[in-house]
Amino acid sequence: MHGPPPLPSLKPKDYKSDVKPVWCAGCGHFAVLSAITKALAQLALPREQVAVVSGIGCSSRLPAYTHVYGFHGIHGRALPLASGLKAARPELTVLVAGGDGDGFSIGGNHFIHACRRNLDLTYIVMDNQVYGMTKGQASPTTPPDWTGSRLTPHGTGLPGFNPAAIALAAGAGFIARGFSGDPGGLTELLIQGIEYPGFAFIHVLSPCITYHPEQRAWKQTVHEQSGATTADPLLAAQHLQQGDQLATGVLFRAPPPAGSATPARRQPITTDQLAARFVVPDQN
Amino acid sequence: MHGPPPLPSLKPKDYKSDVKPVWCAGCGHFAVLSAITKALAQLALPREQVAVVSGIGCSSRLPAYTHVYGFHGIHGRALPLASGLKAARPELTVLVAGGDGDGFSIGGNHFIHACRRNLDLTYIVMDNQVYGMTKGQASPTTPPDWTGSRLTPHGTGLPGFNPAAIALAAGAGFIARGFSGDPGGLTELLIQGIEYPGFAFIHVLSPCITYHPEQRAWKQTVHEQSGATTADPLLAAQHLQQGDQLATGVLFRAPPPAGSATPARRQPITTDQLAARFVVPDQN
Amino acid sequence: MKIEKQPVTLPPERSAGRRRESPVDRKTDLTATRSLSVSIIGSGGTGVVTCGKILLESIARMGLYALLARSSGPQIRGGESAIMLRLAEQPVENLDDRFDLLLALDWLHVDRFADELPVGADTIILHDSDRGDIPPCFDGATQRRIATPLTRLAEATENGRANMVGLGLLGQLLGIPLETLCTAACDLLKPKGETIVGAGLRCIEQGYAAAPPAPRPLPLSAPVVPPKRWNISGNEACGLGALQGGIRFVAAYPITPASELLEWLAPNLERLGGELVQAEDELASVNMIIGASFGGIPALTATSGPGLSLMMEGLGLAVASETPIVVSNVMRGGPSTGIPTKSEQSDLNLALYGLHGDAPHLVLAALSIRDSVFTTEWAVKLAETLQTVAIVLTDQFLGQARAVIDPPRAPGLKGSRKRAVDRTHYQRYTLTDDAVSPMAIPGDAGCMFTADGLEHDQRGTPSATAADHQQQLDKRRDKLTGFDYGDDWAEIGGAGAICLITWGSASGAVREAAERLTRSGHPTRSVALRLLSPIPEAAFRAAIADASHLLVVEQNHGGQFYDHLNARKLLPPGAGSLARPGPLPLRPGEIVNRVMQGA
Amino acid sequence: MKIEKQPVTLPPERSAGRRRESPVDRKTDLTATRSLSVSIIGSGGTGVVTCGKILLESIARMGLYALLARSSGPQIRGGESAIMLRLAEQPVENLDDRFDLLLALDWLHVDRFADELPVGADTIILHDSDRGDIPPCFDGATQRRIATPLTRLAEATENGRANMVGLGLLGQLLGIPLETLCTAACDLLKPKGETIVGAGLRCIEQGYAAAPPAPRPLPLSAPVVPPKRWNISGNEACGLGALQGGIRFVAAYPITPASELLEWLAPNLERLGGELVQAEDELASVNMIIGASFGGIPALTATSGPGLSLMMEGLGLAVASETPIVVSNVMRGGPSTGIPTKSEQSDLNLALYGLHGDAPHLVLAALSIRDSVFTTEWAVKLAETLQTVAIVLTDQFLGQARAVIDPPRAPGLKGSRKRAVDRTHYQRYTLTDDAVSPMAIPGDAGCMFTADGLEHDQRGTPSATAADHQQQLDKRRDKLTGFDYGDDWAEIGGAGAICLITWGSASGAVREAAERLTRSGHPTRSVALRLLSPIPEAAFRAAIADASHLLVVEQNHGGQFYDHLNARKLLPPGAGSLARPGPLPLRPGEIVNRVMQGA
Ligand SMILES: Cc1ncc(C[n+]2csc(CCOP(=O)(O)OP(=O)(O)O)c2C)c(N)n1
Ligand SMILES: Cc1ncc(C[n+]2csc(CCOP(=O)(O)OP(=O)(O)O)c2C)c(N)n1
Ligand code: SF4
Ligand code: SF4
Ligand SMILES: [Mg+2]
Ligand SMILES: [Mg+2]
Repeated sequence: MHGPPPLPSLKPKDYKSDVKPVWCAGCGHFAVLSAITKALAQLALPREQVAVVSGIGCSSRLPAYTHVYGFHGIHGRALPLASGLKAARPELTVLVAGGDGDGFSIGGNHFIHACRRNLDLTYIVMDNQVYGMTKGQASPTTPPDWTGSRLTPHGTGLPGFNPAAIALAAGAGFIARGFSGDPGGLTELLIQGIEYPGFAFIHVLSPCITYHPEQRAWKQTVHEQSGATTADPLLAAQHLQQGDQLATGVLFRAPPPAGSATPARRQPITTDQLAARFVVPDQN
Repeated sequence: MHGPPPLPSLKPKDYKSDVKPVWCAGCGHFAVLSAITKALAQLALPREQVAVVSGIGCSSRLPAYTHVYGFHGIHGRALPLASGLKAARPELTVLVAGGDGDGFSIGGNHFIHACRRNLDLTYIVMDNQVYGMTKGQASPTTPPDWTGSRLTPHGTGLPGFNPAAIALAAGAGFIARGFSGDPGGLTELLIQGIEYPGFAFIHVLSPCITYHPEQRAWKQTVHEQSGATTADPLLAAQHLQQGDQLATGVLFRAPPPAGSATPARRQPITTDQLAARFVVPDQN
Repeated sequence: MKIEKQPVTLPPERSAGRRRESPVDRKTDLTATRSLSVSIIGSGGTGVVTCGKILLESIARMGLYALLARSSGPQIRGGESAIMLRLAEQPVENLDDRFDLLLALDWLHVDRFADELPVGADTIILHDSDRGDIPPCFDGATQRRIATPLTRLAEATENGRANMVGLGLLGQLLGIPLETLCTAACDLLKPKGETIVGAGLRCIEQGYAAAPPAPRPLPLSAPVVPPKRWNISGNEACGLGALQGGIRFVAAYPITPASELLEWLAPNLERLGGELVQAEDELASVNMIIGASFGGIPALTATSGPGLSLMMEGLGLAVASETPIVVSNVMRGGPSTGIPTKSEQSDLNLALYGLHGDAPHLVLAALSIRDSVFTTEWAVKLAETLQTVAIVLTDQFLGQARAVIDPPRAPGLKGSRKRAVDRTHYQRYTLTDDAVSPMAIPGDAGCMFTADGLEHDQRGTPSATAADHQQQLDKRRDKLTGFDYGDDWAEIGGAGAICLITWGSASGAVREAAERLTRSGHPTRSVALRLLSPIPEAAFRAAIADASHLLVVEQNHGGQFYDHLNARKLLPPGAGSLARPGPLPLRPGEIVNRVMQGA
Repeated sequence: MKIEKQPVTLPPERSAGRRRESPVDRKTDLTATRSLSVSIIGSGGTGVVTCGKILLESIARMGLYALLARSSGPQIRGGESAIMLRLAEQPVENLDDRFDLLLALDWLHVDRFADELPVGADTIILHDSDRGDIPPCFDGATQRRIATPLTRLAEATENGRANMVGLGLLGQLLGIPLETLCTAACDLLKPKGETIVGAGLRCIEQGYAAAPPAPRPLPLSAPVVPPKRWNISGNEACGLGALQGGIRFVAAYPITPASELLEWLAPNLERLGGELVQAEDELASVNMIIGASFGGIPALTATSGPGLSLMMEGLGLAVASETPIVVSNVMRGGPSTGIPTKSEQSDLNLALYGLHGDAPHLVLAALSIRDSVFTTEWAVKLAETLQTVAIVLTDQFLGQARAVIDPPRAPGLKGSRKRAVDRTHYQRYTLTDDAVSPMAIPGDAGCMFTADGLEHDQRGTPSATAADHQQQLDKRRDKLTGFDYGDDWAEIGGAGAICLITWGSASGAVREAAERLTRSGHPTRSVALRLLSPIPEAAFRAAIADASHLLVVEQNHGGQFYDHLNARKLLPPGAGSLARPGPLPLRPGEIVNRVMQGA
């Protein structure tokens, strides 16, 4: 079902649409968009064989800014929509993009189930620890003492989620962290995630300069992880549980799920044959 | 707001109602019901100060069989309903009861967020690795090769969830595992969970003898955890990630959340004072 | 074995006592479809359902038609249960007012079924004399009783069971040839192993021999060469219709009473090269099918009230993004968790109006088990043709009952998606004559677009202008209201100044009521709607034209369909409403009764 | 400072050209409420909204009334925006047909607002001559323009800003005393620090001085001793009403345009001893408030269309378990994600009919910003009294606009829960005369019960019998339909054979249209419903009695309210529907126009 061979010279900009982003100038999501188009160009993927699916949020506006197939779905439901697409059309390259609110708050259930279901999707969460689109409320990854929202005037008082640790516990096989301030590194991670034949979770630190201007300091604090990528879930569990959540790189990479584990399909049938099963047998 | 002092001689049966369970004879949930009533009796909790909240499923039928306040809610939403009750009425003892489908499938998002929110609830999941109520489909904890449901005729092919590991990654402070075949041990765990001043997750292996008759073998395979309870999340992460999920006991117990972390309340106000704020000042 | 048409002899208490003025008092009008209603009850493990299935299959093989409905107690498994069987010479898909024959394998918790099992003075009650006497709740029907020691008779056979003895006895009374009964039993018991089959057959024979010569119900006669017929459940019928319509992807979350539909679909989809995904919840399942359909694969989910509630936001996305999907909603008693194992037609409001914003979509209802094939197939083809959401309503009664039916018919509509061909200036939501825009799917080079739930312009780019909003709202409405649905929007029967209007599974009882009224001198027509939204208004008006008495019949508390017809200004002022909630099925007699009271 | 009532001098182009036969052509009927409509537009960072707020507060302090609405571009932050201000001598809460005055701080992306800013030939256009000329989209209104070098004037002051210069200029043209303008500016700019305040005041003064003598709009006169008035937004008004009604627990998930309501509630709830919990999603928030209410604490959530869709299953649980809760739904453009930042009245269907099963509940709509206090408070009290769900509909327009209003009135209803007293044979769902059962809450000794969404008997024990189902369905309906809602179900104005029926935020435009029609010789009454379900049918019929022309006015595409009234059989056959989707607000002129066309 593959389309015509890719044009030899598809550039990153060929994966960009002419729709102007609604993002604030300086928003981290711009760099993520660029990294995605770069990764697609480097992988030389035919545009019509790629789909980007998202939910709702500033970050989730991304699909319309790409020039591949896109679906800007509803808040928190990007993963199931993408899962249905991928299950029905396994030959497509399906990316899923969204924010920390979309993915970890309202979409939390689909997140853990997508990790377990392990379809070959690349899930890119642009984490800015805030609901940008609705003008700055706390998200599940917001630090406990952030008092920037009138909804939680004393801060949430709750430790932020550790999405990488949750992904691991839920069964994800590929877990990476990138930073929109390091678009080159991010592009590299995206390429690895897209190439990983299973569910790849890419946690991207992507500052909201409007509601979290202090995230500009990530430029200084974000750092590469110290060790090499591990394939050992016990080791990863320990690392992720204690990590400062500012370490970038591929944090965990399990051996890809055992090939087409799908059991031998039963003998094919037609709908006419199905219908015939209901016919009352002749008694004579 | 506490009611009258408890009658000195409240017995476990005083916490049971006269409604006859719909459960199949031999269902593991009977023993969980008994353990709950025993724990309440041992803690000498006044019945009107206790509420049991549930979702939908065989296990979720439990509230009506107790003689405390109960709410048999909707599928997957027991935790938020209980959270609202507890937040509004902190002096009540609130138990939440349900199944693996209710809690880890449709209710998965509330599960991880309740772990993080850390209200003083005791969440008892009767895990039988199946949807009993809807006649036997795979749940998130069903082993990958179980072919007992026509919905997944070749088995799910997916590793089952590890609820204790997910709870830890999501921030739960008290994680225990019990077995309905050991009602004494379970009662003990329930007492500890109820006394823990924060979110206590009690994962109960409770066989469905109708759709998983092989779970009768749990009698032989369930065992006490080898080491002592740890308070170290790194150690716990490792243990839980590798554990066989048949080890019982308190698997993790963090120091209780820092007291009433609620910041000093702002000066009280009346609704009249609130209304007065909108009055246009006199210009003269 | 050949069945000869036998002459009909009426038992005296049937032909006597006919009163023209009150047709409701007659259980079955003998000038019309002749039928017999039989129930078997028993506590958990007595094998009531097995008996029912063997009976149904035997009757089918005799060349007759039948309906088999079931009911069970609140227990998860092994609780008491009842089967309700109606057999007839003509197709029949609704229950009658009363039962002619009741076989009780025992009486445990029988009071739980008392209101589901109306009996009359002439009902023959068969029971196991080893299991106690007829309880007070069946006091009305004690003249014609047959007490037989079923248990003791069964004990004569090793592995023998009382239900099989009862089955033999029933079979004899109903005039089912022993051989037919035995072949059917053989086929259905086969999976249980040879020992069980052997014991079963011996017990059936014993029961057959033990049947007393009287009282016995009137025999039905089967045609010499029976036409081709099917034995199918409503859920299976929906599933088959879906697959015939082209569905190749299903995502769903189990829920009573839709689970059986899913369980039928899963293995069959796989053999058709499709797939069923068990989702983590209904929010996931509806979004999964939107994704699959965006990928070009016709997709469906099945659920019931609580699940449908959770899908509404997803349905809105499908409407706004014009992604075709089908939802099969098998209704149960509501509101909230309600009565999950019993039937009601009370999700109509939600299906019609439960989306936020102005979100036109299709709502259909299957009129019978047989019609579940047609309606579901039609719904899939309409959804694909119109790039919209189609909700198909069935219910627990239709879904879980089985019937022997004439082979279902197929919709004429081809029903494929209008695909994108222009690859130069592709605009996903371009305006067209029929307001349906060509749809590209991933893989189509040059047509990349982003589907969106935000309001958009023709290209698909988000837009908040009044002009784009109005244009796209108009488009999404017009493509549905401008489509020619032909004659399939309803089944219209009879003629007369009395007009009974109904929808979905109430149609069987309504049609029978109309026939009874007509035969008793009150010519009555029935209009049973399959397409509930949008209703083709001119056709509807034509169908009810000149009626002097109109009554809208449905099985819910609020009169939801009546309100809907009024909302659309389709009813004259005097039209009445007969809305009665579940869980008891609507029976023809109560409809006749209501008409006669109102007339 | 005292404001003397000033004599009115009409500009010539206003009193001329009145044509009796077409009242729509007159922008404002001068015999009635005198008002002025002003808009300020500018790209991100120009300070449009600050100007609007200062103007509003100044006008309030003058003793006048005003409405301030806002609109902004698609950008998340810093995009272009517009404020729309209408000031009047009498309370006014809707926009007029056209603007009298438009101040453009610049013209960037102004085309995005063109359809929201209807101007006429007599509209005075003020603009910054340093920022380009009037663009083509305002071609219709170029006779009366005032070009002033706002930017250059601002540059004269350190930290000076063009918007403050424009504000001064506008203030002068509108007849706002300089001192009033400056005090208001002072109060509103205070949080930004002294430097900004100082610079602002100087710029205002400069603008005030720079205003040309003509053209200028008609001045409004304020009373010598103005009555007590409030300056409040619709979302704040809802919040205040909720708290006055007794709400002490809120759980919610942020969504535009309801977030501001939540952000107002959170700190204020805390100071009242209550709490707001930010939930993980809407499924959680609705279930959280059910839990809190079960605990005896009146509880509310606020959301908008997509969130309301997700809450329907939870609402059904509250209906079935008879747990009082309130949902404040601030509507936005639909379907699906739709137009999140703009207004529409299109969630009515969902609010009325979006529950599975037969699930009667209350649906109310606030008629204005002022009425948001009353309606929300009443909704809370009704929900508590009737132990049911109340959905209160407002919309983006009402919620995010501010107005200067008369102090809101309070409902007469006490509105507390009927609590359990019998502690011996407590039955949670016992039948009573008013069909409301005494409710125990945890802590009440001896009254332990289990609330349930399963159908149940009076005690609360799950039951699947037809009798219990019918009884509890009747009860849940009767407690709502049997209640005496008094006169508060609607606001009825005027008298006449023409009758305009409406609901929610369309009420302002409808009332003004009715007044204009009446004054132009077509006596018109208006009936604006606050209680949309159940509608007190006798009262409604009385309100529309003898009307010869009926028109139902609402801001959506499908005519959802019109359908609802027809569903309830409340409209005579000839009643018309004026349903027009958002995002543009309904304006009095288009309603008048429609009536005159139809008349
Ligand atoms: C069902 C539903 N609930 C709430 C919203 C409102 N909403 C839109 S975006 C958003 C949060 C976005 O935050 P995030 O996903 O972190 O993205 P960001 O804007 O920060 O990139 C919310 C709550 C919605 N659109 N739908
Ligand atoms: C929204 C919704 N979806 C689906 C269902 C159907 N349903 C009822 S119980 C259940 C699963 C129960 O499984 P579990 O929670 O494991 O409990 P068990 O019966 O095994 O004790 C499901 C899917 C429902 N009631 N509501
Ligand atoms: S609000 Fe924050 S996340 Fe949204 S576009 Fe602006 S900077 Fe980016
Ligand atoms: S089906 Fe399973 S879980 Fe349900 S009551 Fe029976 S044994 Fe228990
Ligand atoms: Mg974010
Ligand atoms: Mg289970």
